[in-house]
Amino acid sequence: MTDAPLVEMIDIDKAFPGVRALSQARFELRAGEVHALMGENGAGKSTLMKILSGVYTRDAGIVRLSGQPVEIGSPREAQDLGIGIIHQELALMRDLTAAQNIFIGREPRRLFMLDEVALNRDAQAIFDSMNLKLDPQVRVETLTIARQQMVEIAKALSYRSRVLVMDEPTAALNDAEIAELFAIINRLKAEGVGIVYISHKMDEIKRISDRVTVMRDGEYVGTVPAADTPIETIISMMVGRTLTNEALIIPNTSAAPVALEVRNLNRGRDIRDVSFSLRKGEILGFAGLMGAGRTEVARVIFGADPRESGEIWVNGRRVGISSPRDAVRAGIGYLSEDRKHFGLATGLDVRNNIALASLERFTGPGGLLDDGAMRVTALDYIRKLAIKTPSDTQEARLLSGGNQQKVVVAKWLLRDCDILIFDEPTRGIDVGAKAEIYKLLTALAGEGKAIIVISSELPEVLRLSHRIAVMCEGRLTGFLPGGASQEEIMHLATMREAAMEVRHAG
Amino acid sequence: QDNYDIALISKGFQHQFWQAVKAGADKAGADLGVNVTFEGPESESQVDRQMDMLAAALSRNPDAIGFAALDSQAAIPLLQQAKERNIPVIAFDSGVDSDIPLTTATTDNVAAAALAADVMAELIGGEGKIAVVAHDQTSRTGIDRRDGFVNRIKEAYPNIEIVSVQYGGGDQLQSTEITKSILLANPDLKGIFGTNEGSAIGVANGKQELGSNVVVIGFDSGAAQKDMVRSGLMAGAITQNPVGIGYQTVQAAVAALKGEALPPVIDTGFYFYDAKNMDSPEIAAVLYD
Amino acid sequence: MTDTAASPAKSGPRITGAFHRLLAFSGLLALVVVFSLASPNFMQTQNILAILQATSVNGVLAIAATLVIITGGIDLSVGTLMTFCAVIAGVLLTFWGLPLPVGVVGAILAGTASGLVSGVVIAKLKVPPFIATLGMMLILKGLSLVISGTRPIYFNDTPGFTQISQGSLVGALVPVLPIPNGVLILFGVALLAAFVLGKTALGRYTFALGSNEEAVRLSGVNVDRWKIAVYAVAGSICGVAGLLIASRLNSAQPALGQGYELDAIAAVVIGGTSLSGGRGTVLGTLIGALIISVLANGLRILSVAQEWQTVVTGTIIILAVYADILRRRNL
Amino acid sequence: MTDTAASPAKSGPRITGAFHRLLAFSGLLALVVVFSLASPNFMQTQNILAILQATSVNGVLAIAATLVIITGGIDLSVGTLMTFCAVIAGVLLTFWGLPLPVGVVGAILAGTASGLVSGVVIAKLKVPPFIATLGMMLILKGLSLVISGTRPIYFNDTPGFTQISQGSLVGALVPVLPIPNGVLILFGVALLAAFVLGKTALGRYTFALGSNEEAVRLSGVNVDRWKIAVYAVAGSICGVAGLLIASRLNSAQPALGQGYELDAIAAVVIGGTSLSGGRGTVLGTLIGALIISVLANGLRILSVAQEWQTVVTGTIIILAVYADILRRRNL
Ligand SMILES: Nc1ncnc2c1ncn2[C@@H]1O[C@H](COP(=O)(O)OP(=O)(O)OP(=O)(O)O)[C@@H](O)[C@H]1O
Ligand SMILES: Nc1ncnc2c1ncn2[C@@H]1O[C@H](COP(=O)(O)OP(=O)(O)OP(=O)(O)O)[C@@H](O)[C@H]1O
Ligand SMILES: [Mg+2]
Ligand SMILES: [Mg+2]
Repeated sequence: MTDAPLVEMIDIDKAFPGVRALSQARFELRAGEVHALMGENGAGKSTLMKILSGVYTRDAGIVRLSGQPVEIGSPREAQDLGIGIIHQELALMRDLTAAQNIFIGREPRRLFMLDEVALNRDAQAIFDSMNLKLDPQVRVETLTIARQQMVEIAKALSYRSRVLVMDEPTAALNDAEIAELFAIINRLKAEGVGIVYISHKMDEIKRISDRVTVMRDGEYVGTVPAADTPIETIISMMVGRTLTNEALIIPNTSAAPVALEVRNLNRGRDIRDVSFSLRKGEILGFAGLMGAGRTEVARVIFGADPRESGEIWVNGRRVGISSPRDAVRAGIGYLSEDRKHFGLATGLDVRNNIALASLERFTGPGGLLDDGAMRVTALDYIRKLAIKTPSDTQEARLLSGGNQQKVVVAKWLLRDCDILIFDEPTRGIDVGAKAEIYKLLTALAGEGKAIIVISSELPEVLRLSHRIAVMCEGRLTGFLPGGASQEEIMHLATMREAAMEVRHAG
Repeated sequence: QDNYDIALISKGFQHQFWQAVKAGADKAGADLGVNVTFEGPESESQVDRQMDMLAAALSRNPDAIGFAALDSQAAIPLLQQAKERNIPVIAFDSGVDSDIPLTTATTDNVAAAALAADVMAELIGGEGKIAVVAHDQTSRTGIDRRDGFVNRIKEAYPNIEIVSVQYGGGDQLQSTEITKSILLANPDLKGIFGTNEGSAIGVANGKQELGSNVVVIGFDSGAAQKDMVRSGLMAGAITQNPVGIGYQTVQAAVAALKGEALPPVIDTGFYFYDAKNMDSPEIAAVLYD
Repeated sequence: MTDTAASPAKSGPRITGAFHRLLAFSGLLALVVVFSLASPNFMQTQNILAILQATSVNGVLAIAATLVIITGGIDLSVGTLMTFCAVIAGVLLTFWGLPLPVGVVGAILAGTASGLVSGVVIAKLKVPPFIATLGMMLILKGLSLVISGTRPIYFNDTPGFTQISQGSLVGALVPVLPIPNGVLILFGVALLAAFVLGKTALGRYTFALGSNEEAVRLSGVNVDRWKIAVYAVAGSICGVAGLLIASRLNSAQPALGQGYELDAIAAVVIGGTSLSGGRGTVLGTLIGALIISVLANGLRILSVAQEWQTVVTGTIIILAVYADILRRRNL
Repeated sequence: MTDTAASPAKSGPRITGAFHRLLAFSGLLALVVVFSLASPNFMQTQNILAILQATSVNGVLAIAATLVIITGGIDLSVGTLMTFCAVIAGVLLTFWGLPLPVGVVGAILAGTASGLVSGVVIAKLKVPPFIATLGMMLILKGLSLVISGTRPIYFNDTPGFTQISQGSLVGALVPVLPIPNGVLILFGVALLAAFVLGKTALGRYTFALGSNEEAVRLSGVNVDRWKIAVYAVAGSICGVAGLLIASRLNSAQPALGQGYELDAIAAVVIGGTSLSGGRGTVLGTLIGALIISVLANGLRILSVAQEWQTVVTGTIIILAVYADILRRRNL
């Protein structure tokens, strides 16, 4: 084959009602390279890749595959051309099993019957090649997002494409699986597969990618070699300014009153005798591997799932929380890790999503809503969090992934709870906005709010937490002071069934 | 010969009885050289839908209207309109509590059902258990035929017990199921009366599927029912003269338009038929397919 | 929800709403034009009023159904609930000889109560709306027959009663325009419902529930309470429909009502409300209901044979909705 | 669907399926026990056969509806399509005097064709299933009347015809057990449908479509084609139902059929199939259909007054489903 690049996208335009998603966007991918596509939320990364994979049709521009101009009219055509994609928003059939999801449309058949045995065997083979322990016959619906993400990856791999687009594949993963993923990527690379890698996790870029292309506001900014370009440069290309990343200051909250205390929480195998307390003005980070039980702990405290035993005390009073409503009444807010299913009312517009948890605040006599006030508030948060949307009445589902996440964050900021639990708050959020959100959380803590941050990104935990709780297999395996080392965390995170060990937390 | 436009609003449409009325009306239309339209609601409970049909008919400015009221009162305001616009109204099948209709071409359903009761009593020897599968619990015809039958039995035949009255909506299948459960619940049942074509056929079906030998009396005719009577599956049936009703309704309308005087009631009569008499000319004339 | 990413066509709710209105209107207009050309009798005041009158009951029921459908639910009981409320009015006014206002309020409260029951069964017992309201449909149907003694209850002793739908306040003021009160009531209910949906918390939660109930629950909202409220309101509206039909027939017909839910839901869907919930407008529903009755009336005016009427109706319903979809796509 | 993650109860498809079966069974059993105790006539072979016979038509329709509902769609036309197919059989056999097999095949093909039309309207024109099948329901109803000349078509000239549902092959072999062929056909169709759903690609896509249509499309599957196929298969099954009912009544009754769709869909939902698609079992549907006919039969055997029959039916339908839900929760 010629030495023409595997993929060339030139001067691509794409507009949506009220939004110019792409203008003159450009991208190039060589065989056997990992090419990172970077940009702020709403920069147009996903849109560009959806055009490449036949989901959207471009308004203008040229797409070449190994030098040949191509029209990619449908996902099927993309597949036939050897282009595979892992979509940013999970696109799984929740009622089907993992194996059935992976091979949908390409089921092994015997006569005119499906060959379930072969199906599950093949799926298992892929999981094994990923060192992933997952039962091919488990229904996707019952999996945590992290595992659903792994299924998506397995599915993409199963296509054996020569171009593989990964749109924020690690957003839901933590270091362990990310390591696995990177191993896989390197293997594919060796096989000459061209990989487009979209991520907001800066550290990953250096680790995995050969070249970096940066987009801003739907336009091409530039392409640079990953190895010898400092992260700061890339970031400034993305956001058009240089970010100052101020270090963590740990306030002394030992004197502050206890805002939240959890005693001997239990729920099946997911939560085993979890106890901890959280002071006003403190940010408690929760670290752990996938399935460690952090989300489950949060959901139970929030009353989203029933608890088998355990007490929850808020501001020194024991509270009976049996539903999210009780929790919110008690001043607890919970931002779910799964925005699509538990966070966003995708059919509603941005304004109403932001106000959703605080509607009564805008409700006057006779249940009358003050839309004016809602609008003002919404616009205020759109500005504060730099939410990229044509207007506050844009339907939430039409926002880019990261901007959707910002909307959910705004919802809880507006609710103004004393105790805030953020589960993967910066999932899919760009560096610039991340910094903003970090500032916000720190500020909130400064105002005396008690905050729990669950994150699978250790740097984030370390960047934010005044104190770090580590979980493993549903147990709290230990607390670490802020600024502890990644090694210490991983040690506790992998401490299976061992005795609880508490280093005095500052 | 001026081409009159006559709108008939009936109680039903798909049922064979109403189709027979329609046939009669169409025939009269052809004979008298007038244009006849015919429509009726889905079921005999949809009084308001019938109002809409009547209203639409009025908007059409017909020369005359034939109306078979589902409810004896609901239509009065609309009939009032017709009167104000000098559109003569002929009632058929059931009357209206009003003097607006110039005449009513109808069958006395109560008397007809009573006749069925007499025949039933005779056939089962004046004693035993019987049941009724009626076509409707609330419509005029449904009530009249049920009560006509039930009351006659109560008055005249003390040794006959009516163990069950159920309603199959005139739907053959539903009536079949009902009949089967009645028969299975009362093994010693002697007779069943089906109050309209659908019910009667359903009853006969149920009897056949269970191989029972219960006495079945039907109502109305139609090809299937006629065959069942002929084959003896049905002991016999009461028939009205729907073709006659349709024909005479149109005839009366035309007469009214011509300014001729009309009798207050045109009794179109009813007859009992069985395998023996059904081929006699006067009966055959009132039976329809 | 699922097909969004692929269809850039779909855009903001207000816009979609606006479209639907326009489109549904255009479909309605097309019908009106055709029929007017086809028959001189169609565009007569008398006939227009007849059409509106014919729309009033189904329109009100459809509005009730709209609220429920926007929450992502369904209400199969609207038809028999209407009848039940009519029967209650009959009991209060005719059997017990109470004054008219009592009957009116009683009928509406009966609707509210029954709606509450459905709501509780759905929200608290978590029975799927289809089953819950199917059950209610049958229960109410039976109760109407039981209470009324399976015969119509006439309102002859309550003179004012027929005025509720047949009288004409407008006509009293503007004799040339004898719009029946039934029609006014329809529009009144529509305005009210539109207001509730657009301007009140209840309305906002109605849309939110249909959009993503779990997300609403996790926002600390008392989902159950609002859901129950929606069904209760829908029930009250069915109560109004009950009064309308009873007044129109000057009687409570206990056997009436089953099958009416289909027409109501059809009007809602033709009006552009999605059965999967989260979106919909009252105006759309009104137009949907009008399309249905204009069709029925027009075909009758043209004295199309009844069996063909159904064929044409079916075809046009599909075409109307298809046209709607086309326009939205070509944006 | 939204609340799944929150309810750990729900687990693998096989398990949930198993539950539904068990539960629905328990509901059915409860009814049977009650009625057996209440009336000695209930547990008679004859009556059991009567119940099965009574289930056959609605059961077959419900199976057709199940397929469509699992895709997340709905089919309101099953009832009138059944009638339409019966009429076609009448035309072929009685009007044109063709041999029995031709009539059988013809009726089923008529179903397939009509299903194809619905499928195309839904998949290609993107008309919502509710509207598309509502339209088809009306169109087919009208056509049945037109074709038949609004009168029943009898099969007297086709002697074998009544055997299709009323004859008893089993009875011929095992005289004590005269199971009517109609019942065999019902179970045959059920087995076939279960096989298609469980073992074939069509079945897999049926579930996939109902689970997340967009995801299926993004996976490069020809969504439209499979969707159309499902409606076509459902249509063919309605054809079988048409033959069953025609054979039972030894005639094609053109006016029959409307309203039957509700019973069919009810059976599906009682059987634990979710109207939001993605999950459901044929066995569940069968049991749902049986629950409905056992109720009807039992109440009649006890000769409960009809108005009360509806009340009781409504209540029990709700309770049955609620019990189902309770058990699932308490897991
Ligand atoms: N279907 C759509 N309809 C309308 N606007 C859309 C649609 N899809 C994307 N957009 C808009 O296009 C712009 C680019 O979106 P895109 O998803 O490509 O951003 P992104 O770079 O992937 O952002 P993120 O990092 O948050 O995923 C955003 O402003 C988004 O709101
Ligand atoms: N291997 C697994 N397969 C399926 N479900 C799992 C698995 N591991 C954990 N879970 C589910 O996830 C929940 C516990 O994991 P949870 O998501 O709460 O922890 P986490 O630390 O937040 O992990 P994640 O980062 O994936 O959210 C429980 O509901 C458990 O059933
Ligand atoms: Mg993106
Ligand atoms: Mg988590």
